[in-house]
This record gives sequence, structure tokens and C-alpha cells, in this order.
Amino acid sequence: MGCKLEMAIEIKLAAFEGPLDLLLHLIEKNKVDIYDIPISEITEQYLDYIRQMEAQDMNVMSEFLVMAATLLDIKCRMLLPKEVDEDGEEEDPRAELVAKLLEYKAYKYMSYELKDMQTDAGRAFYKGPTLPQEVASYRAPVDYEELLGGLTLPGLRGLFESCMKRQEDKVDPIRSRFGRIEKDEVNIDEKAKYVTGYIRTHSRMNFRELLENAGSRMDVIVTFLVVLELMKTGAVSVEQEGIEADIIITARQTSEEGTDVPELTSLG
Amino acid sequence: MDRRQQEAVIEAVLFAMGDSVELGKLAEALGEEKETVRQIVVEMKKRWEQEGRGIAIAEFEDSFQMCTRGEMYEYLVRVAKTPRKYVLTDSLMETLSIIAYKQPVTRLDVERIRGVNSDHAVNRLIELELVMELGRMDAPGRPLLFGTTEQFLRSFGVKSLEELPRLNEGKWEEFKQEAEEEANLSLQV
Amino acid sequence: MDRRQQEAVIEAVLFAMGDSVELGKLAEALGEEKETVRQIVVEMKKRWEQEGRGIAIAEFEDSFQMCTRGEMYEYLVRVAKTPRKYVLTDSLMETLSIIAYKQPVTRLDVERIRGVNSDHAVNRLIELELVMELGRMDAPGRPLLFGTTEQFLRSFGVKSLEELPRLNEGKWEEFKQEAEEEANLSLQV
Repeated sequence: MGCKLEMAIEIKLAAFEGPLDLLLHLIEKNKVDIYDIPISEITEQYLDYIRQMEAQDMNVMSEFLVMAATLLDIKCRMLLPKEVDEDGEEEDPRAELVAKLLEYKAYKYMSYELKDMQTDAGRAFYKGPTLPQEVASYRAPVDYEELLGGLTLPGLRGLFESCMKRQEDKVDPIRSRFGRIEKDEVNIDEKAKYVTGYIRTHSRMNFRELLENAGSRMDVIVTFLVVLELMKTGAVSVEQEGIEADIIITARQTSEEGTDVPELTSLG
Repeated sequence: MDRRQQEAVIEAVLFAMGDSVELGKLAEALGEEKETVRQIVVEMKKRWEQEGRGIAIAEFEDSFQMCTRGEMYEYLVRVAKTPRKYVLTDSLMETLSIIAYKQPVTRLDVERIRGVNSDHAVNRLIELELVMELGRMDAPGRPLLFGTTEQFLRSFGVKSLEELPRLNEGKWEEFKQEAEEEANLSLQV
Repeated sequence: MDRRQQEAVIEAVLFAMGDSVELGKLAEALGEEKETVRQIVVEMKKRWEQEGRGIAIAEFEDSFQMCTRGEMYEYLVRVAKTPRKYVLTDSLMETLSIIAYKQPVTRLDVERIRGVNSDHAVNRLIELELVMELGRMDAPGRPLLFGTTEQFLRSFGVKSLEELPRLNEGKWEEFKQEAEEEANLSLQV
């Protein structure tokens, strides 16, 4: 019996639309006032739910975790002396959350109302056109000049460019830089050649020396990547005393002819 | 053309077009002023209802469409295929209610209110033709603005957004009272 | 069910089915004998004619179909020929610009660039004959490829796509730089 009851109470997290939904559920289940949420208890229960969802999709999970952090933050602030706003009134750390919950609850409530309306409206049948052939096949001529309004070719180009820019903006800037390393900004093959050549002639050097004619930050990154690659292949050994200290690169002598530095074809 | 003829033309046009017909088109067909035509259609609509006819006139913003009267449903399902009906999941309904009440609205607005990423829901509602792009907001990044469609009005049986049940502060007050009563109850227990 | 209700059901069924409806189906919907139903329909048909309504009932063998009355034909033509005011909305213009510059392009490409389902916009541009299908891409799912039409060139007064204004390389550099500056900022943090 007890077991059955537990199963009934345990609600799958997937059933919640999001952290706010879960919070509302907990508030209702505990029959507490939304304006006076016992933050400690609710936070505890919320975290219990989160623990059960470990195996869930990370995207969903992260949204629940953000709320968990918010709850913990509120919980901490509740313990501290009350903050006072400009008007000298005490600020309730829960106020923002309460407002969010109320707003969400209002829309959620309306979604139920809408659902009922949809059921009623679904009782009407509509039909497609039954036009005589000639009428059906008639296409009103389009006045293209009017249609295009003020849209010109340069305008069209501008629109395209702003679409592409928006898309670009959405791209993670750091990752997108990695993409460009291979493309054009720094010719990685040339860089590799330069670095290996330098190492071949110098046998022991400071990493800074390698950067002497490095122009951009991108040059630095690529040079560093090349050194890492050489380290991996065993062509050089690298030491550094401390975080701020110089990076010392030593070429490994493998033959009398000098340093055997393998050709680096690509780092991509 | 007498009134009876005018009504006949409206009936024929609404029947034949099947889809919703803009008031302007009806006016063009009749060679009358829009407002005159609107009056005629609204009167027809009322009379059909009173007469308990099998068909009815639905109104959406400035368009009209012929459909069967709701009461006919039980007879129709015996012989006709029921209209396509999409069961909207809770997350779609939530997203739709936010868009319906807050339009024009950006994705970010929806996300903020729901507390979860809603891109998928918004895209699905666009696919179902319940939601459409209204344009871009004049703000940094020019985010897209969304609103509801005529199909939304049709699916929810309202002729305009004004007819949607009010989302008002009063409702919030109700929630508050409910919560308080619940809280009191639990204190008494 | 009284006679008026029976007629309402017949009207609704004929409307909803659209095509011709067998007598048997009408009888099924009403729960009445076929011959009784036939009598009712035939009477309705006559009365509608007398009343000069816009819709009529056509009879074929043992089937009935709702249709517009012949006299209404000229009004239907008038509605169909009502000049429509076409407007290119923001989303249509955006979609058109992407198709123009990235053709041949799939729906998914457009969606990825705009960040929103653009099926509706693509379809509308096809209707307006500014965009057309170019064929299918040789890739999984064989998606449709779209490009601009001759009408597109004509409307913009160019002879070929080569005449489209070149993308502003300077602009691209700007985007890149902006992105890099952002990246630098975040690296410094």
C-alpha cells in the first residue's frame, strides 16, 4: 500500500514544463502561500526532485539547475539582515521570484482556458473552396512594382547581409575563431614550417623568441599549437618553472645531422 | 439588387470560396460599401442562428467564413471525417497563451516567462499555423516578433483577440486568495 | 428531432462533405429511412430555389450535392478578380534576399539563417512567382532546392543574377572584426 502511494506521489520530472512549473507544483502540494514561500523547505524539496533527474537531458537539466541556484541564493539572503531599498522599505529576497511565479501561473491558467475553447471550436466543420473551374484557375495579376514597394536591389543585399550578421552573432565567437584559423587568417602550414625551421637551427629557445614576428593573437595561438604538436610527436621537450615563467623549448637530438623535426602537414 | 439577392450573393460567395473571405471582397462582389455589407452579414449570421440552421457564419477580424453550427457535430461525426485536430501539448499551450496575450512578443520574452527555452515550441506553433512572424523589433539584434494567426482565431472560436478571456490582475488576486485559503486550511489541520 | 432540425442536419452534412453525398449517408446521419430523407431533401431543394438562395442542392441518381446557384456565377468571378493588394512583409523580404544570394538553397538553409521556420514565407514567394523550385538536392531526404525566377529578375530590372549587387566585402570584415573583438574581450576576462 505504502509503496503504491509513493509511486503515485512520485511524479516524473518530464511532466513539468520547467523549473517554474515544478516550483508551482511544490507550492501547491505544500499548500503554502505563494506570497510567503517557506524558502528552506521548498528549496530542499526542489533539490530532491533535481537529484532524481540526473540522467535527464542536459539542456533541460541546466534550466532546472539555474533555478536551484536562485533558490539557494534567496535562502542565503533570507538569513542575512534585510536589505533596505531607497524608500527605506525592507526588500523581500523572494519578491522577484514571486512575481515570476505569479506571471507564469497566470499564463498557465489561461492555457487551460484556451484548451477548453479549442475543444468547443473544434466542433465546427469548414470546407475547402468549390469554385467553378474558370474562377478557381483565375489568378489575379500581381502588380510587382506595388508589391516590391521601395525594395531595391541594394536593399535586398542589405537585408541579406543583416541576416548573415545576425546568424554570425549567434555563433560562439571563440569557436568561430578556431574555424578561421584553418581558413585564411594565419596560414598554418607556413607557420609550422617557420617554427620547425627555427627549432632546427636553434635547438634550445624561449617560447617568446618564436613569437618575434608573430603579428596577431591568432599567430600566437597557432605557434603555440604547433609547439604542442611537436611536443606530442616527441620532437621537442618543453619546460616551464612556474605559471609566469618563460617556456623553454629544447629540440631533441636524434641524429648527427641535427634536430629531426617531422613535417607537420596539418593541425586541423 | 434587393436585400434577398444581396444575401444570396453573400451566401454563394462564402460557400464557394470555402476559406475566409475578406469584407472588402464581399463588398466588391456586391458593389456596396464595406460597412453596409458588414451589417448585412452580421444580420444574416444572427438570423441563421435563430433559425437553427445547419450552417453558420464565422467572423475573424475583417473576414467571414462559412462553417457548420457546433450543435451539428454529433450528427456529422456519424458520416463525415472529423476535422484535423491537433492535440497541443502543455508546453505548446503555455507558449501559445503567452504569445496570444503578449503579442507582439519575442522568443526571449516567452523564454523569460516560461523559464525554459521555447524555440522548439515557437517553431512548432508556426508549423501548425497558429503563430506567425509579425516583423522585427526595432531594438539591438532586431529580434523577431511573433503573434497569432487567423487560424488561431478559428481554432479557438473567437472573432478577434479582444474576445479572448481576459488575463487580468483579478485572476492573480484569485490565485492569491486560493493560496491563502489553502494555507489557512493547512494551518488548521 | 423535428423537421427543422432534420433539415439543419442535412444542410450541415451536405456542406461538410462538399462532394456529392449518398442518400444512405444522409439517412445514417439522421437515423431515418432513406425514402423519408429523400422526400425531405427534395422539398428543401425546391424551397431553396423558390427563396432564391445563393446555394442550391443538385441531385444525381441517389446522391445530393450542395453547390452555388447558377445565377451567382458572375459574382463569384467578380470576387476572384478583385484586385488583391499584395505586400511583401519583412519576413518575405528577408527570405527573398537569402534565396537570391544563396541559391540554390533548401528550406532548411533558409530556416538556419533566419532562425525561424520559413516554410510559409517560401510558399508565399512561390505563389507570387518570385521564387521557384530548382530541383532536388542529391543528399539524404533529397530536399527541394529553391532559387529566384525570371519574374524576380524582371521585377528588379536586371538581366541575370550576376547583376545582383556584390556583397559588401568590407561589411564582412566588419562582422569578423566585431566577432574577434568580442572574442578578445572574453579571452581577457
